[in-house]
Amino acid sequence: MSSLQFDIAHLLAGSLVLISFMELYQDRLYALLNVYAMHALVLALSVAWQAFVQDAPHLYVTAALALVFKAIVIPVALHRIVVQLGIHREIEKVVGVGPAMLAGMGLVALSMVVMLRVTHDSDPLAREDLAFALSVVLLGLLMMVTRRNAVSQVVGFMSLENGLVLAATGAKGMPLVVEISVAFSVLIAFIVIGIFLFRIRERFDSVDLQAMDRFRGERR
Amino acid sequence: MILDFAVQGLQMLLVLALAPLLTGFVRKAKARLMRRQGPPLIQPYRDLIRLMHKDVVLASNASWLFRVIPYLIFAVTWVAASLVPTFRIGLLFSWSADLIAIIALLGSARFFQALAGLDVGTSFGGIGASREVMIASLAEPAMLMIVFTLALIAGSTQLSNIAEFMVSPAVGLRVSLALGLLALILVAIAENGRIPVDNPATHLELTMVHEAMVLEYSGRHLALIELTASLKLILYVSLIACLFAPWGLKPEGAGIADFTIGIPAYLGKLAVGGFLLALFETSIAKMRVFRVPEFLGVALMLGLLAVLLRFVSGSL
Amino acid sequence: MSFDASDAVLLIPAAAAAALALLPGYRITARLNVLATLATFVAALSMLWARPEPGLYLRVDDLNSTFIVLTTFVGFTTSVFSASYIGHELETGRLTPTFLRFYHAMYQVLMFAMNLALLANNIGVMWVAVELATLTTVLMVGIYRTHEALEAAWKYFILGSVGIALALFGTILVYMAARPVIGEGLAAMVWTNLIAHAAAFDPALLNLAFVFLLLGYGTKVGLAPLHAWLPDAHAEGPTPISAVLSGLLLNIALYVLLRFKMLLAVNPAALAPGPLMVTLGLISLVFAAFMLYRRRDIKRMFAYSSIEHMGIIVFAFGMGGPLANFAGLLHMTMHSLTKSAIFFAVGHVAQVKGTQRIADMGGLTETNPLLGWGLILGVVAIAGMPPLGIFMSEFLVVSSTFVRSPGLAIILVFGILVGLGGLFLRLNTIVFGEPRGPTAEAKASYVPLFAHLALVLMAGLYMPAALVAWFENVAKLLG
Amino acid sequence: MMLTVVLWCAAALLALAPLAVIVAHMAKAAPIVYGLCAAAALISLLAALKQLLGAAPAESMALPLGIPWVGTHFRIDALSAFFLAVVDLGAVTASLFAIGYGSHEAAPSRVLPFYPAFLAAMNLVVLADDAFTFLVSWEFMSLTSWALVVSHHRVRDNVYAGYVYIVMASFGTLALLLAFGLLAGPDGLYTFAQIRAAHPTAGFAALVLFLALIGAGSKAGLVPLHVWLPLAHPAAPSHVSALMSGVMTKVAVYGFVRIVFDLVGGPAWWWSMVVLALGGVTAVMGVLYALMQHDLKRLLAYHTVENIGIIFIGLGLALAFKAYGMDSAAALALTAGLLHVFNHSVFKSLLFFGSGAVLTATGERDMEHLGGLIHNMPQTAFVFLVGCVAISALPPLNGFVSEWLTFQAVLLSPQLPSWGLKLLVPGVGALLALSAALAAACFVKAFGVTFLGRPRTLAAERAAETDQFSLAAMYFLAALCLVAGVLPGLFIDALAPLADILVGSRMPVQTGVQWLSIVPIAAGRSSYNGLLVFLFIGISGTLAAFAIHRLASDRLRRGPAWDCGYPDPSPATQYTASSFAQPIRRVFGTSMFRARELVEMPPPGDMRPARLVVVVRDLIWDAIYAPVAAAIGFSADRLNVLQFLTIRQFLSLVFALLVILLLVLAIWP
Repeated sequence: MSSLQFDIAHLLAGSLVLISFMELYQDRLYALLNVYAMHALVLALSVAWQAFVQDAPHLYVTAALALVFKAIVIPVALHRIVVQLGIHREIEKVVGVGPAMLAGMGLVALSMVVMLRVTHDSDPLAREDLAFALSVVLLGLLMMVTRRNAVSQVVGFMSLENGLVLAATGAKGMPLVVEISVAFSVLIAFIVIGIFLFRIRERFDSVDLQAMDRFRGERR
Repeated sequence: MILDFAVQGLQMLLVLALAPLLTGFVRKAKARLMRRQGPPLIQPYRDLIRLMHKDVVLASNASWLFRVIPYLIFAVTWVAASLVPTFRIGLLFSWSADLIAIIALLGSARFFQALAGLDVGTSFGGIGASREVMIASLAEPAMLMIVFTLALIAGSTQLSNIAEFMVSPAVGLRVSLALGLLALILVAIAENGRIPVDNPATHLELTMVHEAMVLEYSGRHLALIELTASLKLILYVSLIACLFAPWGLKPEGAGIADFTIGIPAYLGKLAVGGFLLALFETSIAKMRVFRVPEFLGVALMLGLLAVLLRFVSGSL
Repeated sequence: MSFDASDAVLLIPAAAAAALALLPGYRITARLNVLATLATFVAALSMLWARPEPGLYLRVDDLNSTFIVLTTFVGFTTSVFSASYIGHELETGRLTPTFLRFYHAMYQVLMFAMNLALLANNIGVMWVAVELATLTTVLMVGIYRTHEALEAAWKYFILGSVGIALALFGTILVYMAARPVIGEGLAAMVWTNLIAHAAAFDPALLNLAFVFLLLGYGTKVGLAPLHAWLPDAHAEGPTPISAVLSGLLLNIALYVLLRFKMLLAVNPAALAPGPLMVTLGLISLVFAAFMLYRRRDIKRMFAYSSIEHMGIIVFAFGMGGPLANFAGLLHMTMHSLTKSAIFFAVGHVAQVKGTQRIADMGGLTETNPLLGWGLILGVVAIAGMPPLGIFMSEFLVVSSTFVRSPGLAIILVFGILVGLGGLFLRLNTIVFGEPRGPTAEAKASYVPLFAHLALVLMAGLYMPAALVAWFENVAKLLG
Repeated sequence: MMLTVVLWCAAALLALAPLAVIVAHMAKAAPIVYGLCAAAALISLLAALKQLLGAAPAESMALPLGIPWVGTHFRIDALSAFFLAVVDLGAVTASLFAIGYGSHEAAPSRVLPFYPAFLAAMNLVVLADDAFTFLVSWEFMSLTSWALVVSHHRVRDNVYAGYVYIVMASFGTLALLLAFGLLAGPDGLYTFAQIRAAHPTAGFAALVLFLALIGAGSKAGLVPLHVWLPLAHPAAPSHVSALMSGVMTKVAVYGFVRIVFDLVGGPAWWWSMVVLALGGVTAVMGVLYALMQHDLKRLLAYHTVENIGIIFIGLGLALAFKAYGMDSAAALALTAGLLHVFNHSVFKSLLFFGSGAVLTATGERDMEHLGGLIHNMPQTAFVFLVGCVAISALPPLNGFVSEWLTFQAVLLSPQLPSWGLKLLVPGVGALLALSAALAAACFVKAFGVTFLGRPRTLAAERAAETDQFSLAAMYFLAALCLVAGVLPGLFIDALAPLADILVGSRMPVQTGVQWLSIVPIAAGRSSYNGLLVFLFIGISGTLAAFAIHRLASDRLRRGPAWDCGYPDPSPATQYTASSFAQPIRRVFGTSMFRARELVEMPPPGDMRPARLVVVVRDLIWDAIYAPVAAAIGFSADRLNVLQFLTIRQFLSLVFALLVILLLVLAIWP
């Protein structure tokens, strides 16, 4: 493949990582949702680009899915949930932005190191791509862990899953990618619906605020 | 063979006959040392006979065991005593029980005597029994340690062989022997309930040990118990004599003629032993019951020390 | 592709699921449920004789046929138990007929998913199946709609989803590793090809993949510290589901893990998966053993004991070698049977006493002798006492480990001992002492319970040569 | 041939267990089951004796059970035969006793099924010839006895005792498991034949010794692993207590002997020091514990600990002599130990039966509530007395013989070259002597307080003689005590083949010696003749009685007790068990048990009675077991926090693990 294609794919993947960092940085819910929409958008682009590069038409489906579902439907839905459930607008963090950022840096570095150990005969695009995907996954996980806020945790999970899709599409000729992305979209839908059904205002930790202390596993 | 039987029989009768005499002798000697007239030597015999002819008054709730025990302990002690060489080594049945067994026999006697103390269910019986077993629980190990010492020196636990070895010049003077003798004397005093451990003459309740145990006995039973006590005394004296003063002990196969030396020698030893005992008793005061463990602890330590010496070196 | 046993094992549950979703009335549905599982079991048995050819998607070999027979069997017995259990639930009104219909359908879906995961010859399909199984169990755990149940289901769901994601990433990595060697497309995800060419894969990718798979599927296995969902899911869901979870689902996840372990084992340059598994196994064992002491809920306690035993099994496979692997397989089988048996007993106990709080139970051997002694027998078995099967596997594990690495064996023994202490501590209060709580006779069939225990007992004393040969092959496969 | 017979007996016993489950609720269940048990055990006993006395060659057999590629191996050689005889002797008498005793059982369905299984397990342990079979039977033995211990489960203490027991038992089993793991090697050569063939390195052998000491010792009740024993043995029904104390501990000794003398191979000299020290401490600690007790069955249980100590002293000496190739001396020491195994099994069963009879007659185990039973239960009292004399190692009964032999072995040990042993052995000898003396004291207390004196409670006053079966069993054992005491030569000779196997030498043949006396080493050195001593005592006693009754008086009057002139009608003024032990408690207990006497004297005018409380602490429990329990509880509490984390916190655990693993990969060479 030509270096241009390579660079563009690279650029998109890299910007995905960047946006993950931006998510990590946000401390307002709406802003976070918007950033996430952007995240999904970039993902859609990169998937589309992969589809074009690998001329694998079925990947366009995934791209479309990412665009429509993740970039539009989910953010809007979450937006409304936030409004309807009257969730606090700001995000409660466990660790401050600074440390979170540093940790994020560390994770990216880690994923790079881990991936660069891969022998060079496997094609470089895949390798770099995979490195970015890994960092996106880790950043998403980091976000889930460092945010108390239910919605932001969902966002974290979704960007994690974006990382997966990135990796999947990056893996040339990988079967079932579309099915998997669909499956994940369903999963996310479940989570969002769950949040709405169980009226989880603030946290994943519990089904509702009163329940939180009383019903976490065994009574103390 | 016949002779051996005769000798064994003679030995049995001898100790039985001499036992009260020794007791009487010690009493007399004590009295004299205290500037008292004292009872005649044969007083113990008189007492025994008088007691024998009295009725037995049995506590209402005394059990069959209570009535059997006097005979039992008498028999056991007598057997033990008759196995200790007095005037002649190599008694016919000496091999039927070695020194350890003799000690154990005395142990059985004590076991039953203590039971007798508990049978009627009076508080004094209890006091006596519990103190007796406490003393015994220390005296017996000490005694066994002494036995070990001798056995290791003589290379045998057989009383005759030990005595034989003691007669022989091979003995020499040994530290372990000295320690053993000392320990043996302490144990003997405790075992026979003499001052300072116990006072055979006392009837002051709280100081009694042996007397408290036999408090409920009367008549022939009491006589037997008294006799047993005397037998035990003579046993220990002759034990010490044959182990540490074996002179005049005739070897196996000696004829009648030799007894003219053996028996007087034995009587002499008894006299000396009795006198020393009396002397010791008059010159010391009885100690509190809970000093006794220390007294016997000393004996045990001495015995153990002697054994250790024997273990680490053949010559000590 | 011609229809054969392996298809049957999949189609019967699928069809049954559809049917059960439609049919009303719990008596019929329960019976149908039993019938379907029985049919599945028979089909699975038939596979032992007529083994289907491996295809692109499905395959049957020694390893998974062991598991399939076990799974379908326990699935069958559990459905029998569930029939009587559910009846009681309906009477007490904890479940409505609608939910019941849903329950039975889900039960079959679960069976389908597990069989699929076992039969799959394609790591993608394998992944999908495991996740399907997870999601179904999530739904069933929440079926009582109590706060605790929803809480447990939710926890299970979230942790599960993360596990799903990690496992998928691992799968992708495996594909990436395979692609340069095997070439693009479906072929690079077919298990048989993978194992054939694994030696040539890029070790670094394989290592990375294994890390993600270990975490992803390890969450399902319930290895500490990934176990969090397990105790609550067991405690709050319907007992038949607890039995299936402990007895089967954990095994399925472990099976998948083993498949990937084999991949790494083939590749000389890749890092040995053994130490990782041994470490996680020991952590889970000791951790769970200590957790047993403070349990107040009977089902949660046995859930922790499942974690403990998963620890032992993973440890055994981590140690490797013919003896340890054999022991691992044996332990896995015995644990499924015993643990599901225990949950059968526990289910009846909870129904008799009307609670799951251990403090409210007592003198069970007095009030319900059969149930009480059944429970004791189960606990004795799970505590690894002869003459029951688990003793044999623990004997093999410990004795084979001690010479190779004494330190590990000491930890293992320590964990086992601590766990035993915890189990008996609680058992005493349940079965002995003055009777406490209601003493109604449980209207239930003890057949599944004692059938399982009988099997475990038999395995402890005598193992059929065929089974042994089979296990030994598998042990060799696992290397 | 014999092997098949005994195996069939064991199988019959096993088959009896499920049968018992079915018949348990029938009226005549107990006699039937126990009768069948007795029959099976008797056959097995006879077979074992034939094997042992006939000096038949070892037989072995393999069944396709257990670990598939190993199979289940059984073998009967002299060692197994001897212990099998011990086991089945106990089994026969216990079953016989139980035919009567068992009819008083409140919940037979909790005893009957496990009893035969327990017997079968003990039989199989001594027959097993491969590690797996051995351990299965071993742990099965623990399991069944556990079920019997908790049979009276409504008593909280019993359940607690069962808990401590099952944990300690599993601890021991796991230790043995590790030991066999070492012996079998990495490729799992589990049969004893293979183990014998493979000679472990010195380090491994030493490790095996320690593991065997832990494993077998914890079952036998070696201090400090004895804690479960005085809890569990008394909790079980008395015939089971008898089996556990008299027989199961011996099975443990068998395990130790089999591993250390047979399987491991040549011992190192210092092994004996460990064993001797443990044995000596155990002997004295056991009897001191016993002296502090006033629960009859617990007292007996602690005496089991003591006797185990004595046995291990014998075994330790045997190890020492074996290590230095002094085979004949080793044979003597070993024979002494094994003879004590037999003797103890006999009189300990007898004593537990007696306590069982007392228990059924009065419903009391606490000696403080007994007394005066000799009047209502003369026969039980008599046999119990025989047992007491025997266990106190007093001539002419059997307990004395084995201790006498042990002393003889001790007296041989100066020839040992090692200085460590030269210093240790005398001390151990002193401990042995001390324990013997204290045992006598303790049984004066046990018998005196229980059977003599005046009844302390109504229950004791109303007691009635026990049933015929129980008496038959007890009389039989009492007779055995006497026979083994007066004719020890026969038993010593029976043990010769064992010595041959284990130390490659045997004691001189005793049956030929004149007057049936025993001569362990040489006539000149030491000899003992129980028969003559017995006869002498009998003759002179009757002689004296006869003479006195003839020549003096045989008149007898009954009167109230004199008691120095102020007898007290209240039986409460008698010496109780604790007051009897008070002097010894003051001598030994103050340091050993921190024994303290708290006197609570109310002020004048206060109507409350004054109270004296004796506080006795078990330092071993405080020093070892309490801390362990506390540590486990502490860590359980700490870890329990993990049950209550939030989902996010759990996720962070997962995340942390992931990062750690990735780091590992990153720095992987």
